[in-house]
Amino acid sequence: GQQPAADEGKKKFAIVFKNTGNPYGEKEMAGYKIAIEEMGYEVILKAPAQPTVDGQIAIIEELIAQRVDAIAMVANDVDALNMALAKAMKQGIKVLSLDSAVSAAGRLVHINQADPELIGRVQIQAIKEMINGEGQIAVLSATSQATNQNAWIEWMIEELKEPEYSKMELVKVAYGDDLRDKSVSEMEALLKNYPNLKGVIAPTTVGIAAAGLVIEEKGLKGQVHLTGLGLPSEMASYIESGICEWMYLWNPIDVGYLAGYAAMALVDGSITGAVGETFEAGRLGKKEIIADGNGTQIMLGAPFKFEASNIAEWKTVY
Amino acid sequence: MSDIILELKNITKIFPGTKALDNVSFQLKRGEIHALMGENGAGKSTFIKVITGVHRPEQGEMFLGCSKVTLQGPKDAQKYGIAAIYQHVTCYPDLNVAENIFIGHEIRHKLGRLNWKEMYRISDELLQSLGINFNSRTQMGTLSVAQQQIVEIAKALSMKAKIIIMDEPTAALTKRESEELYRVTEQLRDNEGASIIFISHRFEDMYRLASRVTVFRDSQYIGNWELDKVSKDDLIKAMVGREVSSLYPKAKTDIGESVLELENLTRTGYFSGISFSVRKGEILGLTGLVGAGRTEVCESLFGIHKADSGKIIFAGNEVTIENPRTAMDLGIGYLPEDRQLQGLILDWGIDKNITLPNLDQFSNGVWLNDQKELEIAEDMFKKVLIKAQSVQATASSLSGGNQQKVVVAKLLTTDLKVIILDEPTKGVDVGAKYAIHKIMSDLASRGYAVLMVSSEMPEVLGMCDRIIVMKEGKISDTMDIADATQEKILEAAMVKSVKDRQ
Amino acid sequence: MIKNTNKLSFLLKWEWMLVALLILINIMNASLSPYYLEYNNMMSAIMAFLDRSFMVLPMAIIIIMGDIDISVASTVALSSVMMGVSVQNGVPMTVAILICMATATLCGFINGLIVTKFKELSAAIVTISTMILYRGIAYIILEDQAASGFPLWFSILGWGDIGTIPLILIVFIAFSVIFWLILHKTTAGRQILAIGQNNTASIYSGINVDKMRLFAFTAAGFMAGITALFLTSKMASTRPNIAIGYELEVIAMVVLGGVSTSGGKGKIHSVILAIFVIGLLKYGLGIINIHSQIVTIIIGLLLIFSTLLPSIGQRVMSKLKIIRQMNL
Amino acid sequence: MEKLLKKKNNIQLDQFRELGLLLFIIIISIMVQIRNPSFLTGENINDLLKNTAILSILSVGMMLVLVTRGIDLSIAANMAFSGMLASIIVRDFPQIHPVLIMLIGISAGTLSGFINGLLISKGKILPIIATLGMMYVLRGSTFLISKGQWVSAYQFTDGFKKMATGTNWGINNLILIAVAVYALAYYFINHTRTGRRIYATGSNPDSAKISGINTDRMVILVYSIMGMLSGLTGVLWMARFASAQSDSAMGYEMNVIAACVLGGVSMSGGSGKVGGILLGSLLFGILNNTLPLINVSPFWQNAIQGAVILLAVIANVLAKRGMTKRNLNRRDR
Ligand SMILES: Nc1ncnc2c1ncn2[C@@H]1O[C@H](COP(=O)(O)OP(=O)(O)OP(=O)(O)O)[C@@H](O)[C@H]1O
Ligand SMILES: Nc1ncnc2c1ncn2[C@@H]1O[C@H](COP(=O)(O)OP(=O)(O)OP(=O)(O)O)[C@@H](O)[C@H]1O
Ligand SMILES: [Mg+2]
Ligand SMILES: [Mg+2]
Repeated sequence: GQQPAADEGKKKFAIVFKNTGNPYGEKEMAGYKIAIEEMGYEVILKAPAQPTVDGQIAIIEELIAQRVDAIAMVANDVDALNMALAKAMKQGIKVLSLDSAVSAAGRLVHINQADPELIGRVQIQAIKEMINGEGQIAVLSATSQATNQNAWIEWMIEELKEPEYSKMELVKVAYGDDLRDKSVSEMEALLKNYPNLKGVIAPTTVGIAAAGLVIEEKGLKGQVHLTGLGLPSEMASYIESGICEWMYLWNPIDVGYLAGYAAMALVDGSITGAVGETFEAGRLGKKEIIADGNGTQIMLGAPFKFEASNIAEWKTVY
Repeated sequence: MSDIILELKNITKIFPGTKALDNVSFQLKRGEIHALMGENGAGKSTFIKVITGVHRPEQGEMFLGCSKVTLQGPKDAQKYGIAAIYQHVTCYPDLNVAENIFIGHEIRHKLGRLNWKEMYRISDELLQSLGINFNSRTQMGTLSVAQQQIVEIAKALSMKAKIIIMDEPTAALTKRESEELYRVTEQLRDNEGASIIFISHRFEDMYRLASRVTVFRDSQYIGNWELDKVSKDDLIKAMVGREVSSLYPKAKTDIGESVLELENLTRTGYFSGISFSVRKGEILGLTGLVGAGRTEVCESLFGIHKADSGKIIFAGNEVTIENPRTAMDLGIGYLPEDRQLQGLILDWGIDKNITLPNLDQFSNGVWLNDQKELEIAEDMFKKVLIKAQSVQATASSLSGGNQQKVVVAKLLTTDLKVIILDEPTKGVDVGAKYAIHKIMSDLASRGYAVLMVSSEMPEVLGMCDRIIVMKEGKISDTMDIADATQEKILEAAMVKSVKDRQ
Repeated sequence: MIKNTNKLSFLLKWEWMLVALLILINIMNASLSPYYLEYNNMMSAIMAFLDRSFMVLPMAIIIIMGDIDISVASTVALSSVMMGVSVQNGVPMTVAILICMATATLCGFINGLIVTKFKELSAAIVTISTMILYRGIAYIILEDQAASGFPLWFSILGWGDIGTIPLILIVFIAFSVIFWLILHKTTAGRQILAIGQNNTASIYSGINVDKMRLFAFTAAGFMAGITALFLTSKMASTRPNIAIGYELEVIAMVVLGGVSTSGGKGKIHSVILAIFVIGLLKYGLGIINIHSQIVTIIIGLLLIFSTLLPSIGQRVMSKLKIIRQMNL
Repeated sequence: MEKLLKKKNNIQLDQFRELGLLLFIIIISIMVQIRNPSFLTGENINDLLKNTAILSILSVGMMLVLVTRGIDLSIAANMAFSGMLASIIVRDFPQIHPVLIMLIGISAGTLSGFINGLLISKGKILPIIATLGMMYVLRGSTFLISKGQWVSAYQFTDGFKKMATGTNWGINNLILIAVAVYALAYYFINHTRTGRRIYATGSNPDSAKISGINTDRMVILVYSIMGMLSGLTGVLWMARFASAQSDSAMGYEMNVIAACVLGGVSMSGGSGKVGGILLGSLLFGILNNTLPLINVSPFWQNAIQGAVILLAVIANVLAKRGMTKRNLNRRDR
């Protein structure tokens, strides 16, 4: 087909999130958009209606057809997108992942919101402080195959091996599948099965909100402690009421923003995704590419701690 | 006050492709039982549905008493006191008998709550007055067709209608039940002052009940007569348009060796200890009261439901009949009782219906051959004298009798030795009845063994060589046609059950 | 002859509606996006929606027979997982493919067996249960793991071409022809239609209804296996949650293809047209970057209006017919 | 004598399904109780009923839909839509009384159901297509009205949340609402003219028309009721979980249909009982509640659920067959 001349020059940057209707994703895409538009390029924001791999593959095909310059993926599966992304890269499209990674073969570089080791360890440290280093704890996760969560839980288990946690016991990892109803009944079952449960870590926003809801409903505030990862807006009421003293999360806008600058750097050739390269990431300053297994990644920074004192200013942001 | 309670003038009703009623007029007098007759497809049922507001005619007027009325739907007709028992039972199989009777005109307490107690009471009363002894809480779907028909009658009675229309109510009934129905119908006329339109293909019904008769032919009005002033032959001529010599054209045949033999066939709860044999060239009648288990025996022979014990011997060998396919491959064909549910695919054309049981005949085992199929179908279409627009007209657009002929035609495409016919002329007009009887007789003379289930006494006596009477799942009598009389058959069919009731 | 007395009624036929719709969609897409009509793009679009379309063919047969199979997507998951686990444990790829197909066929066979042995149960409840069960077994096998490690040649299924035509398209055409012939040209097809129209009458006409139903459900299993092969190849890995929600998409395509869900009516070529209508519409809206939720709404409206129009048209037609007869 | 017997058997056969289910539920309960004594505690039963309330309310509507030979695939989408609408209003106008907001949600749900009914009765579209189409439309619209955002716990008013989480006479509101819905449904189905006519419509639509029943109106009514209950449960869902997402209750329609069929509602129309679906939903609820409770691996839960449903329906058929056989033997002649 004939292409309008104006289109030729204007570079197109796409971001693909897991699914629509997820405020966290909306913020990540918003951050990406800010970065791209700061430099005056065109941005395409996409997400399948359902969080499925084949939905994302179809979108990648559509983006290849439009000859975009870069695709930033928030993947629904580590491996399953590789073939589609390889096809994109073969056509000269720069591919990177952010937040939820694709495996090294399917990307040039990954934007890591925070170090999984750090995220895992910090949550155990938090719960230890809340329950005074003694008692049973449990984890309420998302689906049993969520890559991020599973990586973090592995690091939690690693951290628990340290001698200072000898009086703490991880009794169960439950899966609420990021469904409201299931998360609530899983949480209820935890409390019934382990009447002496002292703390719950929920490294997912639906899970942590459901856990907060159950603790509030059953009047267990102060007896069962709660921490984890969650959106400030979802958790504001539980942090304000003290059910969850504090929790962690990074700023999804920043994750998207950093991905935007990384994508532009890849497209203009100032980086190739190799270890040691550096680039300017707008208001985030200078960033460096570091190793990540057999791939490379860019770290955003440490997770942010949300507590009663700062939640009010963040709950309206994301 | 006028003598005429219902009058229809110049009614025309058109279905896409068919003119079902063409400028038809009709008068019903107060307090009379008026028979409506005509061949299958003459438009009788359509006419009834115009009166009850189910169909709206394209042309014509309707008068109730002296006032002109226009019906917007069945509801209106009910309001004017018109009730109907339709030809094809219109019941709710999932609801119980009382609900079936009262749906549409439920009895309610003051605040709108349903008055179940009253409804059950009245239902039980109605059923009792019809000589039926099942409970009004019985689920409709578990009743036999005939029993359902009786519930339909109870339903019409419950409406306390001034005009009651019965479209072939006796088609599924035996002599005894028909008698009950006559009694009730007369009671309605005499005690309730109702006027009744009665459709039937049976002359006995009409002579027994009606005082006047109207005849339709080919969607048109032919005429009406006082019954005592018209002979049966003239009536037949009016209906068919030509003379029909005899309704039972049974030819004498040489009866050969036995083809199908049953020994002690039993299906627990349905029938037990059934032994008989059907011979080459013979028409064997199987009769009895409704629910005697005749259909069940036939279905076991055809592999629909396997019998629990006993033997089936076919052409000298003991056989197990797994399913209808094995039966047909052996050479046993069955014309089922309920043509709409069991016999036809209503949405399909006549041609495809006819060829369905024997697709292999016009295919090389796998691939269909449309041309050959059409030929076979055309052939059969002519053979059994189906009246329709074309061989491709859908079965649903045919009248009852013509539908039945299609089902008969289906049987004839297969290469058979034994033909089982379950109520083959139920609801079939004189012309078609004659045609079906003729086919039966021909088959017998060509050496087929025919087993006919029928509830119609004259038919059994007129067509069969031997008669078996069943009563409550057992054979109560077997007689040769020479010894058979109506009285003997009735006695064999009923006596014990009468004793039981005392 | 009632048939074809009116030229308009011929145009009102479902397949022509779909053809018109398809042309309309192509014109719209081509005018909205300069990339749409490019051969390569068109082919990759077709590759993207054909994988699940294999299941549409047997589903059409099953729905025509008056049944339904809700478990097909779970069958895909279970057979794909079985294949993945086999490969991971060192089974040669060719054997793993056989395992995949055998598993899928077995799943379908079990459905068919239950449905025919327990006629009191509707196919819906049986396959809802096996939908949960089959995917459940897939979860038991793989838990939270993904199975990968497929050899490189296996990816040809999902991504390869023969000449310039995608392999998947060729396979799909082959299966379409087979199913079309079965339904429209063989005695078995006639029997399938008869069963859908009137099960009881079919039994009385000597059709072995049980055998046909068993066959149809088994075929659905088999075709789910084919889908599993292509889908797994496309992703080069598998998880228990693969193909989630496909059953509704498949059913949507069948009904848009004019197959009556009350049974007895349907045409394979209409169903194939429907696959392309939905697939190309989605793709076209995708490359002009319409939000995927709006695409969802459009598909919903398409489903509703494309069925509403003919139903209104039919009523108008029969009115017209009566008026013409009046004037005769 | 024989007739008397027959009558008794009929009643037994009719109620057999419910008895079978009840037995099944009791057996499962005993087994679970042995494994984990905290199952039959007041608190757990309360939780169980609370979590089953929404499913059981929806089953009532779905039963009526199935009775008229229909199906409604749009209910979960309708819940999300109505619930999201209500949540957005709470967020933006917290001063509005919660009950009024609930009414708005119910109205939105009813309207969607009404459209379904209209498409199916007047438009002559098959229920499965009409509601599948509506499902897509409603899911998309939910996203549009929410602009992809969630409504979070802090944005809900306490009054709104109390509708689902509060208690009256010591019993949770959800349970009370479910009880009320069931009482109304029982009365409606068995003691009103319209209720019976719905069954007649499903049992034989052609006859119903001939009997003067306005079948179109029945169909519209049934889908509107379904929509109304979806609206109600949609609002309750958001209030219960204190969060509104556009993908809430995704796929929930399958659970509801499964619960109905488990409860003996025939997919081919005409039959279905309030008692049956109550037990059907309860069995579903018990499975969801007990599997985590007896520490079954999450990876096994799906398979167990599927197997239990399959076994339950098959066992029911087998038992029913045995019963029929016994009856036949008894009336052998
Ligand atoms: N719904 C319909 N659509 C199209 N044609 C119809 C319809 N109902 C009846 N017809 C046609 O109208 C004509 C009259 O049929 P009708 O059922 O009134 O006959 P009938 O006199 O009652 O016959 P029978 O004695 O067999 O019951 C027939 O040709 C029939 O095919
Ligand atoms: N669906 C059913 N459920 C229970 N019993 C039935 C059912 N159908 C028939 N029966 C019983 O089985 C017995 C035999 O019925 P069948 O229909 O074979 O009798 P028939 O002599 O052919 O009568 P008909 O003239 O009504 O066909 C009767 O006692 C009847 O009440
Ligand atoms: Mg008639
Ligand atoms: Mg009979």
